Amino acid sequence: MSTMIRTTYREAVRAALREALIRDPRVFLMGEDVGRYGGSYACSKGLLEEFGETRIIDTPLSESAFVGAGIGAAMNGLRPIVEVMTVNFSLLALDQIVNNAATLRHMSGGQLSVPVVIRMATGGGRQLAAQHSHSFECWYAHVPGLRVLAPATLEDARGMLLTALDDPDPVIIFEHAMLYTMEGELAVDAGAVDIDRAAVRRAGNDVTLVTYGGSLGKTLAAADQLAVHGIAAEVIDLRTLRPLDTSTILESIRKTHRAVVIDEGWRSVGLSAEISARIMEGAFLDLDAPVARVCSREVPIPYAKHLEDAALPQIPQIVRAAFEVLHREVPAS
Amino acid sequence: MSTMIRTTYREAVRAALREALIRDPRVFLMGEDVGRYGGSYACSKGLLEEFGETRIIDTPLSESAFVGAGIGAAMNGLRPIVEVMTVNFSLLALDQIVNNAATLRHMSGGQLSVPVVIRMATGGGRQLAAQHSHSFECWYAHVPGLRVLAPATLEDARGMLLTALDDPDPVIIFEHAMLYTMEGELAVDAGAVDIDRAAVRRAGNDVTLVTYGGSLGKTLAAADQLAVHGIAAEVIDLRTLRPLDTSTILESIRKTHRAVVIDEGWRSVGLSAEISARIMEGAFLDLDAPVARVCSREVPIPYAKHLEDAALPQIPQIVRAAFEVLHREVPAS
Amino acid sequence: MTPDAATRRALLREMIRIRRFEEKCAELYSAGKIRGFLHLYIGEEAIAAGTMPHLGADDAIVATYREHGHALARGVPARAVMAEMFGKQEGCSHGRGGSMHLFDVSRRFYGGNAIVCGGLPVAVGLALADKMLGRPRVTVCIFGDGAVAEGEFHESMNLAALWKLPVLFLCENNLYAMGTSLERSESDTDLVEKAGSYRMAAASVDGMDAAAVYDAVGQAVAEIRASGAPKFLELRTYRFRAHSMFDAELYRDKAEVAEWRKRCPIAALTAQLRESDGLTDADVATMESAVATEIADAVAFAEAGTWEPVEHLEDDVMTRVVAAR
Amino acid sequence: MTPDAATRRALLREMIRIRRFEEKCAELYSAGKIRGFLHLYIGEEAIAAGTMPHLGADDAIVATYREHGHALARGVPARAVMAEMFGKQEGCSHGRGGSMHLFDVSRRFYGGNAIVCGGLPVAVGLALADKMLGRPRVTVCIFGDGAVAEGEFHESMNLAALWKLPVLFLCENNLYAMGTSLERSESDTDLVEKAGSYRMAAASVDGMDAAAVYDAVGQAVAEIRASGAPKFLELRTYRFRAHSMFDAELYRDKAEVAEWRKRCPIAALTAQLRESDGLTDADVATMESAVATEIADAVAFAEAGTWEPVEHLEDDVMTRVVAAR
Ligand SMILES: Cc1ncc(C[n+]2csc(CCOP(=O)(O)OP(=O)(O)O)c2C)c(N)n1
Ligand SMILES: Cc1ncc(C[n+]2csc(CCOP(=O)(O)OP(=O)(O)O)c2C)c(N)n1
Ligand SMILES: [Mg+2]
Ligand SMILES: [Mg+2]
Repeated sequence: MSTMIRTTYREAVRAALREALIRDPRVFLMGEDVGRYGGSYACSKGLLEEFGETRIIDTPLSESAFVGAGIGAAMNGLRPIVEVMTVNFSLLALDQIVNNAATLRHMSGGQLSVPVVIRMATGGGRQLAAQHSHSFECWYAHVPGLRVLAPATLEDARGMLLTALDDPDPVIIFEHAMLYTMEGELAVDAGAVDIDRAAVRRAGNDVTLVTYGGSLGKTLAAADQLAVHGIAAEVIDLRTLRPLDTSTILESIRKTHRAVVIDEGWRSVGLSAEISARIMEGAFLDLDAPVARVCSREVPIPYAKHLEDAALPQIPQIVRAAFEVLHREVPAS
Repeated sequence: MSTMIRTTYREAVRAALREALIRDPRVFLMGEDVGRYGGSYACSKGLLEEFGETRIIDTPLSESAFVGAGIGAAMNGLRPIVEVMTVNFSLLALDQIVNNAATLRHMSGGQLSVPVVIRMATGGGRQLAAQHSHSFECWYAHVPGLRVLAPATLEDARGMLLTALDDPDPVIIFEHAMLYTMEGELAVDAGAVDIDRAAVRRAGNDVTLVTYGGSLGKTLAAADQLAVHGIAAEVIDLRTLRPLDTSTILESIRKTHRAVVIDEGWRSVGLSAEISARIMEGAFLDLDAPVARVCSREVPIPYAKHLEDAALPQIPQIVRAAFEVLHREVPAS
Repeated sequence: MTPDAATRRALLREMIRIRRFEEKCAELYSAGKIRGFLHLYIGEEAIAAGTMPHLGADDAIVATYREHGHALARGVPARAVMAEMFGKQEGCSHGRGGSMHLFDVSRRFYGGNAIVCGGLPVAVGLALADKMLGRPRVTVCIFGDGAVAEGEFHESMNLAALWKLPVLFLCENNLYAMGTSLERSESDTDLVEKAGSYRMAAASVDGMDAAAVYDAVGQAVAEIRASGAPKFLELRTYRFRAHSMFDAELYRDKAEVAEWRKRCPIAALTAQLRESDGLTDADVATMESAVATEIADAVAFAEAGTWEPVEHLEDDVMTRVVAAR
Repeated sequence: MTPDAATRRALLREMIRIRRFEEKCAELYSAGKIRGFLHLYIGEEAIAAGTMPHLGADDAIVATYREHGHALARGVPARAVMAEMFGKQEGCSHGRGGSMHLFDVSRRFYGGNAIVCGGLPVAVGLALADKMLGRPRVTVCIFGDGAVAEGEFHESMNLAALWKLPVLFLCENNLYAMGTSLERSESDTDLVEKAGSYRMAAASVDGMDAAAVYDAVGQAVAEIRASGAPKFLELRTYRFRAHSMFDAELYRDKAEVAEWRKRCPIAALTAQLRESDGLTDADVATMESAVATEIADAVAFAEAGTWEPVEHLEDDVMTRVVAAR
């Protein structure tokens, strides 16, 4: 086993950015405040000093144009990493992502490649209120032509970017804003990781908990609590939101016969619905209960802490949902 | 019964626009080419002449600003009908719709109302290729604070706009571009319609076909074919995509025990998944087979007719899916 | 519209009020009472103070996430603003909005928008309605220099000019959008010329001089009221503090900040009033103490405020809730 | 860069080629061979003809849905263009794109974009890569007057000027965006001034005069190659036909169209070449017959083309397809 170091998700992202910039001269980083400011989440701190202005490019507030510019540069020999500060602002660039990045290869009859990587922070939890707490991963996961990643661990924060850069097609990476300060151990030689398969983060036979990104921690915590009650939950981290690795989920369901999907996105017409539908389609006869969903409440996320907490998925709800799909009485807590 | 006239969906939309403009001086229509050009789908032909430049406003190509202006005008005493030519271009206005229209009421603690109606054409089927054939109804149906309508009949084309204008909150209306030429009978006194409930468009006991908008016609045709094989399909037209009327669907499932969802949107992470998940959640023990989905293939919609046809849901696939959920052998056709 | 002595004293009082209010906010942020993003207006007070006196009860304001000063100067009670930042339901947005989303529709204060440039189209629409309804109102739309690069700026400026709508576009040019300076953001940093390219009347104003702001905005509002046509004002200013509470300020020199601090609008107006209008230490002390009382009251009000019951979470998403059947 | 006699003849030949090609397209549309949206360039041929001769094999073009002329003038074979409109896999986009989405990457012809203004950011990016890689290439970005109102126009112009990127922004101002005239769309209809507000070099050109276009574009491309900085050209032109095959043309007078038709770029250059360069009826007949042969060949090629097998539908969505397990 390789030596481990203590690090953070933020540092892992930065290390990945550095490695990408070092190993391939075609790679550059572009976005609002990635340079002088050091990145709004400090992921690119120090990179301007190390790599200079031609590789670390501060952009004006022009989401559509600089994302589109990343697409054009990718079509013309470079490997841009475009940072859209947060998913909230990515709506302004959605036309470029959908109608150009995702579409050009197919629409040109296979002539074009758009190897752009677009990173953005996502999610709520920091009392940033309605316009700054969105989770639109599901929208991107709906679009053919995109690959959509959600690193939930240090390994994936470190490795997914590198794999994404090797992809000839556009890749969108969602980094949950609450994860940046997450600490943990990471192998010193950590590098590119597989991005095709979901991961079983905890094995168990009683119920399958399917989640991704910022909700993985809460889900693992819920699994710990379930264990106290003698329930062995299997926790699946989707990792890649498009294309979905249905097989890993179905294998688990065939063992546990029950599932809860945990998704910080709003419930209606989101990712949780797709997981639920696929489980029914692929493992109907194996299911002992309908798949349950724990999602954000369907409101613009409010500022006040207690309301924000109530709006986002929380550990007790996950635990409760697991009890319910097991048809067991929920213990008074 | 009231007298019927022969008319088209396009004429029904126009009649609704006219009535709205006549009955309420606060109503105005704004959008690209709604005036002099007569509307890109001719829905507003003649209205400029009748109502003048202050009520029928041609806008520059500035989707974000004119949709935002509709939001502002709605906050300030008017009842704007904003026409975004097609859903394809609405991506450019999505930030305004999500972060302002849908959000302001809640975020202001209930102080604000945004009674704007935003109409747009949607869907494929006319060989307009990848950038002009989108179906993003599912994205709008994901957003709390919006009401989302999909008139699939002449009555609804005529009536939903009027009901929408009485709504104190933002309403998005999707008119499938293939429907404009649809002919049929409409009561001369047709007017506002309920927008809270799905409609059973055909009753049947064997299988429930759930659909909306441009796919209703295909679904009814499939039901006809199924009838030939002795299968009585119940056809549900969702009508309102947010909030979804789950009850009407579940009532049907409790009778038929089987369902197919037909949705022109792409399959993954779309409306069909939500319907499927809700059926499982609400009628798990009633289901004799997993809910099936007939959706668009996950490709940017191609230009060539045979490829476009292959990409969009078609009648034979609906028939086949119904046979499959009935566990009956699909007849050779 | 040169402000007379009484008006200048009022301007000073308002600026001190905003300054002390925000200093208290910073303190309360460190104490964990205020959370989320907090963007301070310190250094830029002259603009809010000089603008709001010209607006009538019927005029409207659309602002950004850096809007405490505008809200206070507009007359949104300090209590309601503070309670909002505490997340209490007595807040001006019921505790749902926080610092970035102050609303007070009774005072036609329409936010508080955290999407850069997101308020501009809305301001255009407010003015469009006023024009269509024949109401002689003005909508003031406030935004930063960073917003100028956004497509929505372009679209909104064009619509307002094309349709001749009564909007005052008020650009607070504090030279930075987070860490990005204007010259790294705009190929043409002359914002007045830029406004001219929409055939919109425009002028540049010293935003560190409350009297100059008062003068220029007064004139602009009068022009808009008379003509119905929009106007653009660039207010040259500087924020003395970090962009938000998370900003390490790596992008600008301490010396530059120090240089601008010398132009503090409060110090400048105080000096000028002392010199020419006999402002005394006692006068200043009176102002400060009134302000301190008001702020202490606001904090106490916020502290005493209540949490909106969690059961209300889904209220006011839709007005008309469809009952499940 | 005044074109010499031979060049002017070549310009005439190219314009005739485009005109006849599109007349055939209109015919084939009525016959149901071409479907979807079809936007004809008839009347505007001088621009494509005058522009493309200045571009080297390494230069890039980004166009709109009204791009048959640009594709043909760039050297995309008429066969491939026609087959594309027939939806055949021998088409330049494999039949997937149709009239609005012509691609030929071997000729650096990057579409064919049906979202108004959608190509501008992409053009900026192509040029950005060229600059970063130190390649002395030019990207020509073609769009209509209607695009100027879009936010992406503003953002892209600013980025190109700010970063000094080798883009030629070529605005085909045919006075209308569908049914909306420029004066109903822009508060300032002076597009050269508008470009100036980004500190971008700009000029206005008579787009009905192929020699003038040739001259202006030649100069602009040379300037861009020398300086690396972008330039904006407004080409004043007019479309003789409807916006698309669905347009009833309610928004403009027949008289206005008739007036502009008198300025037909083909007729004008023909007359001029007759007068000053001894162009004969026989010369014109030769050109026409060569063009007719080429078009007949293209149609035959398209007719003989094959349908992409339906099983290929999902090809080329993603390069790397993950096998289900
Ligand atoms: C569309 C969008 N992009 C990015 C951000 C993140 N952001 C918040 S404030 C800001 C800087 C804005 O600068 P400016 O407009 O000059 O206003 P200032 O903060 O200086 O008052 C940025 C980039 C945002 N809120 N919205
Ligand atoms: C973003 C967007 N909005 C609307 C449309 C519909 N539309 C297609 S062409 C067109 C007019 C564009 O006019 P202009 O840019 O002047 O080009 P022209 O057609 O005159 O060559 C419009 C409104 C579109 N394709 N994309
Ligand atoms: Mg600023
Ligand atoms: Mg035009």
